[in-house]
Amino acid sequence: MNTFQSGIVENFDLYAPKLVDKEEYFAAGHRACQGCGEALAIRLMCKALGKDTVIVNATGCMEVVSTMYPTTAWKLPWMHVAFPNAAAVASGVEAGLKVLRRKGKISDRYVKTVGIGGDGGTVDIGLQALSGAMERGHDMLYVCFDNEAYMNTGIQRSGATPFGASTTTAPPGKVSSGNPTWKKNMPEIMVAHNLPYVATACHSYPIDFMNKVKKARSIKGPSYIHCLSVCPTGWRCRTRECIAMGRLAVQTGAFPLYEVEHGKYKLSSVMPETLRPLEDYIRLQGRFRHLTPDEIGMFQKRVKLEYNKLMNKMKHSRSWREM
Amino acid sequence: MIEVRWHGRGGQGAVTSVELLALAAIGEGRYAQGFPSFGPERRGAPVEAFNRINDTRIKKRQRIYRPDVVVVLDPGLISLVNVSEGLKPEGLLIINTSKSLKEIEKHIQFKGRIALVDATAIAWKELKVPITNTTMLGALVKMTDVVKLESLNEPIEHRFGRIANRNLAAMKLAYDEVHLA
Amino acid sequence: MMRYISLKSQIKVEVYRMAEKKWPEDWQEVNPGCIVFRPGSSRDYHTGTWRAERPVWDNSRCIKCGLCYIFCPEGCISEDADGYFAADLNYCKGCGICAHECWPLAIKMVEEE
Amino acid sequence: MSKRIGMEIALAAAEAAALCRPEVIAAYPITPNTHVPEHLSEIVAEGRLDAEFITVESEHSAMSACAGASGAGARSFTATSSQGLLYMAEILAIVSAMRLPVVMIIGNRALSGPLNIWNDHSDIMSQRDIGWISMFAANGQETVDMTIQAFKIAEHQDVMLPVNVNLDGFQLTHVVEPMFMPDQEEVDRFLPPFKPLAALDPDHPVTLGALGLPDIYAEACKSREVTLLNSKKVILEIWKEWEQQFGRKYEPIESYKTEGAEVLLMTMGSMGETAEMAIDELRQEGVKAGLLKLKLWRPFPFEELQKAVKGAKVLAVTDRCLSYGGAGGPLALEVRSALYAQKKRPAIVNYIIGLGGRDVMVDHFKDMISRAAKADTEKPKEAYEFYGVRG
Repeated sequence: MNTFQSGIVENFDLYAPKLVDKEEYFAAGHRACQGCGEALAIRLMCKALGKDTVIVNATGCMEVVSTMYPTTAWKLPWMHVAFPNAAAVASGVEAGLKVLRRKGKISDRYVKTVGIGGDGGTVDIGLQALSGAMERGHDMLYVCFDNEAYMNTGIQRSGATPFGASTTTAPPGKVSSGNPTWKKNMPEIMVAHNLPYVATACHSYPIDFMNKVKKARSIKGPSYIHCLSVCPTGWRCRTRECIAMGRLAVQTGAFPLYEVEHGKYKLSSVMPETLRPLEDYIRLQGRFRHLTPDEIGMFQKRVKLEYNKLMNKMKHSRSWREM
Repeated sequence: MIEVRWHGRGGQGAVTSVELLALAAIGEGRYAQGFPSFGPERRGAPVEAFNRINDTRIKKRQRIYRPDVVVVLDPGLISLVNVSEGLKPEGLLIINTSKSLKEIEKHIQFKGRIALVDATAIAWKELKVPITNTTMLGALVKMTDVVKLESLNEPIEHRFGRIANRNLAAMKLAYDEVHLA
Repeated sequence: MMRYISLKSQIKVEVYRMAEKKWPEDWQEVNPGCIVFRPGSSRDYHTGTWRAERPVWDNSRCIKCGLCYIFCPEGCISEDADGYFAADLNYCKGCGICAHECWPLAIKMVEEE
Repeated sequence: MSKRIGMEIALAAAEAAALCRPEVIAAYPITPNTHVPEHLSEIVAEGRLDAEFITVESEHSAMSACAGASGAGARSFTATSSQGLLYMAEILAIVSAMRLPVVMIIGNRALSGPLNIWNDHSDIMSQRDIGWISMFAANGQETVDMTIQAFKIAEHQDVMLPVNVNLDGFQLTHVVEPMFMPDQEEVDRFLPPFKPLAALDPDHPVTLGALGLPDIYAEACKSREVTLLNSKKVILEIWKEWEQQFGRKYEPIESYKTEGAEVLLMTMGSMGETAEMAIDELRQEGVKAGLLKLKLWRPFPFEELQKAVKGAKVLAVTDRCLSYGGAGGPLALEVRSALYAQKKRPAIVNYIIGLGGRDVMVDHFKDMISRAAKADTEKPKEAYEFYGVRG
């Protein structure tokens, strides 16, 4: 498998990993599955955010595995209220910190409010709260850790589940080929909110992901990062292949990495010149095992179509800052 | 205790009338309630609003079914709504109309005291709009002495700011012009 | 800003945090709102017991790039004084990502006894 | 110095809330409570109050944002009604469990359907078991007073629980009437600054809203319940303090002409004063009737109730809500349970009245009391009666 080199060439710096913040803000002892991509992504996100951060977490795997009372994996101030409302709670936190700072009741330093949630808590049940918070322009970053199904409750389909994937509520059967719908394009919905910064990312490109988090952190206003987070349990792949799987999602164009700054699309530097065949990605995952060659062909066509649409946006979009 | 029912159309300021009257009474150190008919009425629809005014604390929180006074803000309402419904026989009906009692008699079942004033004409003259709520307050005060006329000055000034004077003038004109039919 | 931890005790948070807590707690001892005052206390629980395979480093092959460190979902791999890496076996769940990602092949997964 | 003013009660509630200097207000419009957030946004816009006003996209987010703000250490406030309260329901119980002292004004309104925007108590009663402190105002003055008291009660170090103040939609919210409005200096003297149990501060990272396994959940519930029950002591203290500073007395159950009363009527909210008029008339007619007005609904004042009904033969409980499929209205259910163990207790009659804005008049109360009086000797056939329902 040709996964090794792409890890090295990311950002052209072999030793970049050694330069990241050594502090762990998401401590060991959390109870995520072996090889959990989401736990890794959170660990990396926290490193990029640094100490002056407040995290607001939607209900989901990450909340459950990290805060088993009376212990917590978090070394950042952290709050969880419910499943659909992480963005709304974060709105309140942001507003609260802002007014307390203005009134001199807390120290006068910039603390970033960051909302996080899984795909269910973001693209489905949390979409209204997120749309509201983003539209209101709160100074907050929201990161969706997308593992493409409701993994916390046992792999039910969500709006972010890709076409054809087998889930416990979209199982393949005599008259079904798994999930019948196309993955909801959440980053595009966020772009439609006219956010100053929207990006897609994946833990398999840690430096790229961390740079995007840092960029989002520096923006005074709403920003959104959609981070593909491999779930070996739900995707039915080997735990050790977690990182490789994320890379394949990117390299096949199933999950392209890009940024949208003030409306201007930019493909991330880690994207390959030409896409690999989709089959390289899906044949390694049990959730796609039942797909017929015809169905895979259809899936491949749609991936290409979406990718071309994206490439057109790269060409034709302009930053509203340039206007 | 005096109970007043106001008839108007949504958007004509019946609710403002009851608020201003209540505030005037409260400003005199007395007790009052002002409230709208609790409904989803929209602009143009016939609406009602209510006042209770008393020298001691008002405990009653039910609707007003037997008013002492009924005020009609809009001339057209008398043919649409039974404006004198429940009005006490010894009570008073004050109507904004340009017509004489004879002309509107067929619409009115009330046999007691009726006062008339052409509030719309006054409003056009003083306010340049046919909004008669402050105008009719003047008529009400003249006919009932429910509050002192000057007690309305402050609430109206507070409510209308730079157009307060015009409203006060309209009120005063109606105060002078209203007459028993 | 002054901060108090609850009720009759009125103990300051700082004191509270240091106190060794009894477990499981009685209702009088539960933190109000189940607030957790010890950041990173998940380390009380050793996920190393979940492991079926452990990573073993061959330092002669290691180029000290730190890929194993950055890709560890547990954050339990750290660098020693000489720049080599090792996993804290109290927490390593044995997922094998480090071994799989180490392109100079310096890490091998070995079955637990 | 307090000032005697005339004002619509919803606006007065907003003025009272503003005097408490809330730092974050998150609210969503809903009839009949919209005037509260509207007026607060005006106060913020005029610069009279330094607060963040969040125009959330739903009540669910309103309560969520209040939770977040409270977690950040900011005093937070919201207001709602009816469907809005139910849309918040998911978050309400969490807010009290997390011990976030949010204050909320509820302009009580019926639940749909049929769609009905008028007053009854179905909204708050459906949210009875959420661990909030719950008070009922009978008029504009009590609305103003309770709003200010609510912040002090909620944020008291021995309480740290959210409080809701209930005022009847339209019956109170839309009525202009006189009341005394405290001034800023008086409220500042009464209400100390908010000190949270723990706030989201990078220098002292805390985890708020952790997962509780079965081995701790019951203990957490017990701790919360004991705190809520004990909050009554604090509420009584704060009410005493209020009386000393402002001269207006508050009790969990206010008695009106109960001396020697054989029949007692019990009300909550705005009906109380109309009911007083019925008692006045009945007393004049020689009927030994009295009135109990419940102001504190949660924590329920068990001892005060037991004391208040002593000597009465009949207690007629009115409910502006029905527990469908149960044994009557929620207040009557509570009262029956509270008195069950008493050796000597009055016969309890339950009337369901005033649903969805149906007017309840002096004569209705008189009729109810007269009929209930017979319950002493003649047991009513039904556990409760839908008073005045046609057919």
